[in-house]
Amino acid sequence: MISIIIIVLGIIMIMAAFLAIHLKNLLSAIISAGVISLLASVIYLLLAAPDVAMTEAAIGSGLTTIIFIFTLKKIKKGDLDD
Amino acid sequence: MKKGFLFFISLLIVWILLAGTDWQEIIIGAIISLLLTIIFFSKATIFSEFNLNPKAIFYFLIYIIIFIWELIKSNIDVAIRVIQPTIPINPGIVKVKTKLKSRLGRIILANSITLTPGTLTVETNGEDYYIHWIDVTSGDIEGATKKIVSKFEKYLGVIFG
Amino acid sequence: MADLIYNIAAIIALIGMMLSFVRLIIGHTIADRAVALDGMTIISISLIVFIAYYSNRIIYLDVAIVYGLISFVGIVAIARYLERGI
Amino acid sequence: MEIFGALITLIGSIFLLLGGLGILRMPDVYNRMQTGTKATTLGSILFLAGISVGHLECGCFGKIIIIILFVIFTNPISSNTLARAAHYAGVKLTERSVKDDLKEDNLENKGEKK
Repeated sequence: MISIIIIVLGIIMIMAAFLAIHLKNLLSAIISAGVISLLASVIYLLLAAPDVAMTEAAIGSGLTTIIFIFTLKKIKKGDLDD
Repeated sequence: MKKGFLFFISLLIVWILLAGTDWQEIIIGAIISLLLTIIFFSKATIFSEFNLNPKAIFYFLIYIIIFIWELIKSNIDVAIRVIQPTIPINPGIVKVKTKLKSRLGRIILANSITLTPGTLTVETNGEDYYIHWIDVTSGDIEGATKKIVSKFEKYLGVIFG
Repeated sequence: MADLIYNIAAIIALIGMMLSFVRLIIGHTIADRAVALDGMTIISISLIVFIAYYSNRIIYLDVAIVYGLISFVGIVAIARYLERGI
Repeated sequence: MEIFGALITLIGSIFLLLGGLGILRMPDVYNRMQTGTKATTLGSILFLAGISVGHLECGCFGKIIIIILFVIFTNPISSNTLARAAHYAGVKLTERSVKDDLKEDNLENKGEKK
Protein backbone atom coordinates (compact mmCIF):
# COMPACT_ATOMS: atom_id res chain seq x y z
CA MET A 1 0.00 0.00 0.00
CA ILE A 2 2.69 2.44 1.04
CA SER A 3 4.80 1.49 -1.98
CA ILE A 4 1.89 2.20 -4.36
CA ILE A 5 1.46 5.70 -2.92
CA ILE A 6 5.22 6.36 -3.11
CA ILE A 7 5.41 5.23 -6.76
CA VAL A 8 2.43 7.32 -7.89
CA LEU A 9 3.54 10.41 -6.00
CA GLY A 10 7.10 10.02 -7.31
CA ILE A 11 5.90 9.83 -10.91
CA ILE A 12 3.77 12.95 -10.42
CA MET A 13 6.78 14.73 -8.85
CA ILE A 14 9.07 13.93 -11.79
CA MET A 15 6.42 15.09 -14.28
CA ALA A 16 5.93 18.32 -12.33
CA ALA A 17 9.69 18.91 -12.35
CA PHE A 18 9.85 18.47 -16.14
CA LEU A 19 6.87 20.79 -16.44
CA ALA A 20 8.58 23.45 -14.31
CA ILE A 21 11.59 23.39 -16.65
CA HIS A 22 9.55 23.23 -19.83
CA LEU A 23 6.95 25.97 -19.24
CA LYS A 24 7.61 29.40 -20.73
CA ASN A 25 5.38 31.35 -18.34
CA LEU A 26 7.23 31.97 -15.07
CA LEU A 27 4.16 31.99 -12.81
CA SER A 28 3.13 28.57 -14.12
CA ALA A 29 6.64 27.30 -13.40
CA ILE A 30 6.31 28.60 -9.84
CA ILE A 31 3.03 26.72 -9.44
CA SER A 32 4.68 23.51 -10.69
CA ALA A 33 7.50 23.99 -8.18
CA GLY A 34 4.82 24.33 -5.50
CA VAL A 35 3.41 20.95 -6.54
CA ILE A 36 6.88 19.40 -6.16
CA SER A 37 7.26 20.56 -2.56
CA LEU A 38 3.64 19.59 -1.78
CA LEU A 39 4.30 15.99 -2.79
CA ALA A 40 7.80 15.94 -1.30
CA SER A 41 6.22 16.69 2.05
CA VAL A 42 3.88 13.69 1.75
CA ILE A 43 6.79 11.44 0.75
CA TYR A 44 8.88 12.58 3.73
CA LEU A 45 5.92 11.65 5.90
CA LEU A 46 5.77 8.22 4.30
CA LEU A 47 9.47 7.74 5.07
CA ALA A 48 8.64 8.31 8.77
CA ALA A 49 10.11 11.80 9.18
CA PRO A 50 7.28 14.02 10.44
CA ASP A 51 9.54 16.91 11.50
CA VAL A 52 11.18 17.16 8.07
CA ALA A 53 7.73 16.95 6.49
CA MET A 54 6.47 19.82 8.64
CA THR A 55 9.48 21.97 7.71
CA GLU A 56 9.04 21.15 4.03
CA ALA A 57 5.35 22.07 4.23
CA ALA A 58 6.06 25.40 5.90
CA ILE A 59 9.13 26.47 3.93
CA GLY A 60 8.90 24.64 0.63
CA SER A 61 5.23 25.10 -0.07
CA GLY A 62 4.44 28.37 1.65
CA LEU A 63 7.51 30.57 1.99
CA THR A 64 9.33 29.63 -1.22
CA THR A 65 6.24 30.29 -3.34
CA ILE A 66 5.77 33.70 -1.77
CA ILE A 67 9.46 34.61 -2.17
CA PHE A 68 9.44 33.50 -5.82
CA ILE A 69 6.33 35.57 -6.53
CA PHE A 70 7.82 38.58 -4.77
CA THR A 71 11.00 38.24 -6.85
CA LEU A 72 8.95 37.90 -10.03
CA LYS A 73 7.16 41.12 -9.19
CA LYS A 74 10.48 42.93 -8.65
CA ILE A 75 11.85 41.61 -11.98
CA LYS A 76 8.76 42.68 -13.89
CA LYS A 77 8.97 46.14 -12.33
CA GLY A 78 12.59 46.61 -13.41
CA ASP A 79 11.63 45.36 -16.85
CA LEU A 80 9.02 48.07 -17.23
CA ASP A 81 11.37 50.81 -16.10
CA ASP A 82 13.97 50.10 -18.80
CA MET B 1 -17.73 41.66 29.53
CA LYS B 2 -19.85 39.02 27.82
CA LYS B 3 -17.78 39.42 24.65
CA GLY B 4 -14.59 38.89 26.63
CA PHE B 5 -16.06 35.69 28.04
CA LEU B 6 -16.84 34.52 24.49
CA PHE B 7 -13.23 35.25 23.43
CA PHE B 8 -11.89 33.28 26.41
CA ILE B 9 -14.21 30.31 25.79
CA SER B 10 -13.32 30.03 22.12
CA LEU B 11 -9.57 30.14 22.84
CA LEU B 12 -9.97 27.48 25.53
CA ILE B 13 -12.03 25.22 23.26
CA VAL B 14 -9.38 25.36 20.51
CA TRP B 15 -6.68 24.56 23.08
CA ILE B 16 -8.61 21.57 24.46
CA LEU B 17 -9.22 20.22 20.95
CA LEU B 18 -5.50 20.46 20.23
CA ALA B 19 -4.08 19.17 23.51
CA GLY B 20 -6.60 16.67 24.87
CA THR B 21 -8.55 16.55 28.12
CA ASP B 22 -5.78 16.01 30.64
CA TRP B 23 -6.48 18.27 33.66
CA GLN B 24 -2.96 19.75 33.79
CA GLU B 25 -3.26 20.81 30.15
CA ILE B 26 -6.66 22.39 30.81
CA ILE B 27 -5.34 24.45 33.75
CA ILE B 28 -2.35 25.75 31.76
CA GLY B 29 -4.59 26.48 28.79
CA ALA B 30 -7.06 28.38 30.97
CA ILE B 31 -4.29 30.56 32.46
CA ILE B 32 -2.81 31.40 29.04
CA SER B 33 -6.25 32.04 27.52
CA LEU B 34 -7.05 34.42 30.38
CA LEU B 35 -3.78 36.32 29.81
CA LEU B 36 -4.42 36.55 26.07
CA THR B 37 -7.98 37.75 26.70
CA ILE B 38 -6.77 40.51 29.03
CA ILE B 39 -4.04 41.64 26.64
CA PHE B 40 -5.80 41.46 23.28
CA PHE B 41 -9.49 41.92 24.05
CA SER B 42 -9.62 45.64 23.31
CA LYS B 43 -8.12 45.07 19.85
CA ALA B 44 -10.26 42.08 18.84
CA THR B 45 -13.36 43.70 17.41
CA ILE B 46 -14.54 40.55 15.64
CA PHE B 47 -16.36 39.19 18.69
CA SER B 48 -18.28 42.40 19.33
CA GLU B 49 -20.71 41.60 16.50
CA PHE B 50 -22.36 38.50 17.97
CA ASN B 51 -25.69 38.67 19.70
CA LEU B 52 -25.69 36.55 22.83
CA ASN B 53 -29.38 36.08 23.63
CA PRO B 54 -30.99 32.60 23.62
CA LYS B 55 -32.88 33.29 20.40
CA ALA B 56 -29.64 33.98 18.54
CA ILE B 57 -28.02 30.79 19.83
CA PHE B 58 -31.08 28.77 18.80
CA TYR B 59 -31.02 30.32 15.33
CA PHE B 60 -27.29 29.55 15.14
CA LEU B 61 -27.96 25.84 15.67
CA ILE B 62 -30.71 25.89 13.03
CA TYR B 63 -28.33 27.71 10.68
CA ILE B 64 -25.66 25.01 11.09
CA ILE B 65 -28.19 22.27 10.26
CA ILE B 66 -29.44 24.13 7.17
CA PHE B 67 -25.85 24.77 6.09
CA ILE B 68 -24.87 21.09 6.31
CA TRP B 69 -28.00 20.09 4.39
CA GLU B 70 -27.25 22.61 1.63
CA LEU B 71 -23.62 21.40 1.48
CA ILE B 72 -24.70 17.80 0.92
CA LYS B 73 -27.30 18.88 -1.66
CA SER B 74 -24.73 20.97 -3.53
CA ASN B 75 -22.31 18.07 -3.73
CA ILE B 76 -24.90 15.70 -5.14
CA ASP B 77 -25.89 18.40 -7.63
CA VAL B 78 -22.27 18.88 -8.74
CA ALA B 79 -21.70 15.12 -8.95
CA ILE B 80 -24.74 14.65 -11.20
CA ARG B 81 -23.54 17.46 -13.46
CA VAL B 82 -19.99 16.11 -13.71
CA ILE B 83 -20.84 12.49 -14.54
CA GLN B 84 -23.14 13.18 -17.51
CA PRO B 85 -21.50 13.07 -20.97
CA THR B 86 -22.83 16.46 -22.09
CA ILE B 87 -22.30 18.70 -19.08
CA PRO B 88 -25.69 20.42 -18.44
CA ILE B 89 -24.68 23.96 -17.49
CA ASN B 90 -26.13 27.38 -18.20
CA PRO B 91 -23.69 29.67 -16.41
CA GLY B 92 -23.52 33.41 -15.89
CA ILE B 93 -22.58 36.09 -13.35
CA VAL B 94 -25.55 37.73 -11.61
CA LYS B 95 -25.73 40.56 -9.10
CA VAL B 96 -27.54 40.24 -5.76
CA LYS B 97 -28.05 42.57 -2.80
CA THR B 98 -27.89 41.81 0.92
CA LYS B 99 -29.47 43.59 3.86
CA LEU B 100 -26.85 42.57 6.44
CA LYS B 101 -24.91 45.34 8.13
CA SER B 102 -22.09 43.67 10.10
CA ARG B 103 -18.82 42.76 8.35
CA LEU B 104 -18.48 39.29 9.90
CA GLY B 105 -22.04 38.47 8.86
CA ARG B 106 -21.25 39.48 5.29
CA ILE B 107 -18.13 37.30 5.21
CA ILE B 108 -20.03 34.30 6.53
CA LEU B 109 -22.85 34.92 4.05
CA ALA B 110 -20.35 35.03 1.15
CA ASN B 111 -18.69 31.79 2.27
CA SER B 112 -22.06 30.09 2.70
CA ILE B 113 -23.06 31.14 -0.82
CA THR B 114 -19.82 29.64 -2.13
CA LEU B 115 -20.60 26.28 -0.55
CA THR B 116 -24.26 26.03 -1.61
CA PRO B 117 -25.58 24.47 -4.84
CA GLY B 118 -24.31 25.99 -8.05
CA THR B 119 -23.19 29.39 -6.77
CA LEU B 120 -19.75 30.95 -6.30
CA THR B 121 -19.08 34.44 -4.96
CA VAL B 122 -16.79 36.26 -7.37
CA GLU B 123 -16.70 39.84 -6.04
CA THR B 124 -18.12 41.60 -3.01
CA ASN B 125 -18.56 45.37 -3.13
CA GLY B 126 -20.37 46.80 -0.12
CA GLU B 127 -23.86 45.35 -0.18
CA ASP B 128 -23.58 44.06 -3.76
CA TYR B 129 -22.44 40.50 -4.37
CA TYR B 130 -21.50 39.29 -7.85
CA ILE B 131 -22.23 35.57 -8.01
CA HIS B 132 -21.26 33.04 -10.65
CA TRP B 133 -24.32 30.84 -11.00
CA ILE B 134 -23.96 27.52 -12.80
CA ASP B 135 -27.62 27.41 -13.89
CA VAL B 136 -29.12 30.87 -14.33
CA THR B 137 -32.89 30.68 -13.94
CA SER B 138 -33.80 34.30 -13.16
CA GLY B 139 -31.75 37.15 -14.55
CA ASP B 140 -32.91 40.22 -12.59
CA ILE B 141 -31.59 41.27 -9.18
CA GLU B 142 -34.75 40.60 -7.15
CA GLY B 143 -35.34 37.07 -8.39
CA ALA B 144 -31.71 36.07 -7.94
CA THR B 145 -31.64 37.60 -4.46
CA LYS B 146 -34.74 35.68 -3.47
CA LYS B 147 -33.36 32.41 -4.77
CA ILE B 148 -29.77 32.62 -3.50
CA VAL B 149 -29.47 34.91 -0.49
CA SER B 150 -32.73 34.94 1.44
CA LYS B 151 -32.57 31.42 2.87
CA PHE B 152 -29.44 32.30 4.88
CA GLU B 153 -30.09 35.98 5.44
CA LYS B 154 -33.07 35.40 7.72
CA TYR B 155 -30.95 33.51 10.26
CA LEU B 156 -27.75 35.56 9.94
CA GLY B 157 -29.71 38.75 10.49
CA VAL B 158 -30.76 37.45 13.92
CA ILE B 159 -27.33 36.09 14.87
CA PHE B 160 -25.38 39.23 13.94
CA GLY B 161 -27.43 42.23 14.96
CA MET C 1 -12.30 -5.91 5.97
CA ALA C 2 -12.22 -2.35 7.21
CA ASP C 3 -8.54 -2.05 6.32
CA LEU C 4 -9.30 -3.11 2.76
CA ILE C 5 -12.02 -0.45 2.39
CA TYR C 6 -9.69 2.22 3.79
CA ASN C 7 -7.01 1.23 1.28
CA ILE C 8 -9.46 1.34 -1.63
CA ALA C 9 -10.60 4.79 -0.49
CA ALA C 10 -6.99 6.04 -0.44
CA ILE C 11 -6.37 4.72 -3.95
CA ILE C 12 -9.54 6.43 -5.23
CA ALA C 13 -8.39 9.72 -3.69
CA LEU C 14 -5.01 9.21 -5.37
CA ILE C 15 -6.75 8.82 -8.75
CA GLY C 16 -8.57 12.09 -8.10
CA MET C 17 -5.22 13.76 -7.45
CA MET C 18 -3.86 12.43 -10.77
CA LEU C 19 -6.90 13.76 -12.68
CA SER C 20 -6.38 17.16 -11.10
CA PHE C 21 -2.69 17.01 -12.08
CA VAL C 22 -3.67 16.37 -15.71
CA ARG C 23 -5.51 19.70 -15.64
CA LEU C 24 -2.33 21.29 -14.27
CA ILE C 25 -0.37 19.90 -17.23
CA ILE C 26 -2.93 21.00 -19.85
CA GLY C 27 -3.44 24.40 -18.30
CA HIS C 28 -4.41 26.97 -21.00
CA THR C 29 -4.48 29.74 -18.37
CA ILE C 30 -2.65 30.37 -15.11
CA ALA C 31 -5.90 30.45 -13.14
CA ASP C 32 -6.60 26.88 -14.30
CA ARG C 33 -3.27 25.76 -12.89
CA ALA C 34 -3.92 27.56 -9.59
CA VAL C 35 -7.31 25.84 -9.27
CA ALA C 36 -5.67 22.47 -9.91
CA LEU C 37 -3.06 23.23 -7.23
CA ASP C 38 -5.87 24.09 -4.81
CA GLY C 39 -7.59 20.78 -5.43
CA MET C 40 -4.35 18.82 -5.10
CA THR C 41 -3.68 20.51 -1.76
CA ILE C 42 -7.00 19.45 -0.27
CA ILE C 43 -6.61 15.88 -1.53
CA SER C 44 -3.09 15.66 -0.11
CA ILE C 45 -4.35 16.81 3.31
CA SER C 46 -6.74 13.85 3.19
CA LEU C 47 -3.86 11.58 2.17
CA ILE C 48 -1.72 12.79 5.09
CA VAL C 49 -4.51 11.92 7.53
CA PHE C 50 -4.81 8.50 5.89
CA ILE C 51 -1.07 7.93 6.33
CA ALA C 52 -1.40 8.91 10.00
CA TYR C 53 -4.09 6.25 10.35
CA TYR C 54 -2.05 3.68 8.43
CA SER C 55 1.15 4.21 10.43
CA ASN C 56 -0.87 4.52 13.66
CA ARG C 57 0.84 7.71 14.85
CA ILE C 58 -1.11 10.75 16.05
CA ILE C 59 1.88 13.08 15.65
CA TYR C 60 1.46 12.96 11.85
CA LEU C 61 -1.78 14.93 12.18
CA ASP C 62 0.22 18.03 13.12
CA VAL C 63 1.69 18.03 9.61
CA ALA C 64 -1.83 18.16 8.20
CA ILE C 65 -2.70 21.13 10.44
CA VAL C 66 0.43 23.04 9.34
CA TYR C 67 -0.31 22.15 5.74
CA GLY C 68 -3.88 23.40 5.83
CA LEU C 69 -2.75 26.78 7.09
CA ILE C 70 0.38 27.36 5.00
CA SER C 71 -0.90 26.26 1.59
CA PHE C 72 -3.80 28.70 1.94
CA VAL C 73 -1.27 31.53 2.24
CA GLY C 74 0.54 30.37 -0.91
CA ILE C 75 -2.63 30.24 -3.00
CA VAL C 76 -3.75 33.66 -1.80
CA ALA C 77 -0.31 35.05 -2.76
CA ILE C 78 -0.68 33.61 -6.28
CA ALA C 79 -4.16 35.14 -6.56
CA ARG C 80 -2.96 38.54 -5.37
CA TYR C 81 -0.17 38.48 -7.95
CA LEU C 82 -2.66 37.64 -10.69
CA GLU C 83 -4.91 40.46 -9.59
CA ARG C 84 -2.60 43.42 -9.33
CA GLY C 85 0.95 42.23 -8.57
CA ILE C 86 0.88 41.85 -4.75
CA MET D 1 -18.22 0.69 14.04
CA GLU D 2 -15.00 0.35 12.12
CA ILE D 3 -16.86 -0.80 9.00
CA PHE D 4 -19.19 2.20 9.33
CA GLY D 5 -16.24 4.61 9.44
CA ALA D 6 -14.66 2.87 6.48
CA LEU D 7 -17.83 3.28 4.43
CA ILE D 8 -17.96 7.02 5.26
CA THR D 9 -14.34 7.29 4.14
CA LEU D 10 -15.19 5.50 0.88
CA ILE D 11 -18.02 7.94 0.13
CA GLY D 12 -15.70 10.86 0.86
CA SER D 13 -13.04 9.51 -1.47
CA ILE D 14 -15.62 9.16 -4.24
CA PHE D 15 -16.45 12.85 -3.81
CA LEU D 16 -12.73 13.66 -4.00
CA LEU D 17 -12.52 11.68 -7.26
CA LEU D 18 -15.52 13.58 -8.65
CA GLY D 19 -13.84 16.85 -7.67
CA GLY D 20 -10.75 15.89 -9.67
CA LEU D 21 -12.92 14.81 -12.59
CA GLY D 22 -14.81 18.10 -12.47
CA ILE D 23 -11.56 20.08 -12.49
CA LEU D 24 -10.55 18.12 -15.58
CA ARG D 25 -13.83 18.21 -17.52
CA MET D 26 -15.56 21.54 -16.95
CA PRO D 27 -15.31 24.10 -19.77
CA ASP D 28 -13.99 27.24 -18.07
CA VAL D 29 -12.24 28.48 -14.91
CA TYR D 30 -15.32 29.47 -12.92
CA ASN D 31 -17.12 26.16 -13.42
CA ARG D 32 -13.92 24.31 -12.52
CA MET D 33 -13.76 26.34 -9.35
CA GLN D 34 -17.34 25.38 -8.49
CA THR D 35 -16.62 21.65 -8.57
CA GLY D 36 -13.10 22.06 -7.22
CA THR D 37 -14.37 23.84 -4.11
CA LYS D 38 -17.60 22.08 -3.26
CA ALA D 39 -16.80 18.46 -4.03
CA THR D 40 -13.36 18.53 -2.42
CA THR D 41 -14.68 20.29 0.69
CA LEU D 42 -17.38 17.73 1.47
CA GLY D 43 -15.12 14.91 0.28
CA SER D 44 -12.29 15.80 2.64
CA ILE D 45 -14.73 16.37 5.52
CA LEU D 46 -16.23 12.90 5.04
CA PHE D 47 -12.78 11.31 4.55
CA LEU D 48 -11.42 12.75 7.80
CA ALA D 49 -14.63 12.10 9.74
CA GLY D 50 -14.67 8.49 8.59
CA ILE D 51 -11.12 7.86 9.78
CA SER D 52 -11.92 9.56 13.09
CA VAL D 53 -15.14 7.56 13.60
CA GLY D 54 -13.44 4.26 12.80
CA HIS D 55 -10.75 4.87 15.43
CA LEU D 56 -12.36 6.54 18.40
CA GLU D 57 -9.81 5.01 20.79
CA CYS D 58 -6.79 6.77 19.26
CA GLY D 59 -7.56 10.16 20.81
CA CYS D 60 -7.25 12.01 17.51
CA PHE D 61 -10.80 13.36 17.53
CA GLY D 62 -9.94 16.94 18.53
CA LYS D 63 -7.18 17.41 15.99
CA ILE D 64 -9.37 16.13 13.17
CA ILE D 65 -12.10 18.59 14.18
CA ILE D 66 -9.48 21.37 14.03
CA ILE D 67 -8.42 20.28 10.52
CA ILE D 68 -12.07 20.15 9.37
CA LEU D 69 -12.65 23.68 10.71
CA PHE D 70 -9.57 24.94 8.84
CA VAL D 71 -10.78 23.34 5.62
CA ILE D 72 -14.28 24.81 5.98
CA PHE D 73 -12.96 28.30 6.70
CA THR D 74 -10.05 28.57 4.25
CA ASN D 75 -11.35 26.73 1.18
CA PRO D 76 -14.18 29.12 0.18
CA ILE D 77 -11.99 32.14 0.86
CA SER D 78 -9.16 30.92 -1.37
CA SER D 79 -11.53 30.03 -4.20
CA ASN D 80 -13.26 33.40 -3.87
CA THR D 81 -9.89 35.18 -4.11
CA LEU D 82 -8.89 33.09 -7.13
CA ALA D 83 -12.19 33.79 -8.89
CA ARG D 84 -11.87 37.52 -8.38
CA ALA D 85 -8.26 37.46 -9.57
CA ALA D 86 -9.22 35.46 -12.67
CA HIS D 87 -12.00 37.89 -13.52
CA TYR D 88 -9.66 40.83 -13.00
CA ALA D 89 -6.95 39.21 -15.16
CA GLY D 90 -9.47 38.94 -17.99
CA VAL D 91 -10.19 35.23 -18.18
CA LYS D 92 -13.19 34.81 -20.46
CA LEU D 93 -16.34 32.93 -19.52
CA THR D 94 -17.28 30.01 -21.74
CA GLU D 95 -19.41 30.61 -24.84
CA ARG D 96 -22.36 28.83 -23.25
CA SER D 97 -22.70 31.43 -20.50
CA VAL D 98 -25.76 33.64 -20.40
CA LYS D 99 -24.81 36.98 -18.86
CA ASP D 100 -22.01 38.81 -17.06
CA ASP D 101 -23.22 41.55 -14.74
CA LEU D 102 -19.81 42.23 -13.21
CA LYS D 103 -18.21 43.09 -16.55
CA GLU D 104 -21.08 45.44 -17.45
CA ASP D 105 -20.86 47.19 -14.09
CA ASN D 106 -17.09 47.59 -14.35
CA LEU D 107 -17.49 49.10 -17.84
CA GLU D 108 -20.15 51.51 -16.51
CA ASN D 109 -17.90 52.61 -13.66
CA LYS D 110 -15.02 53.28 -16.04
CA GLY D 111 -17.36 55.32 -18.26
CA GLU D 112 -18.45 57.44 -15.30
CA LYS D 113 -14.87 58.14 -14.28
CA LYS D 114 -13.96 59.28 -17.76
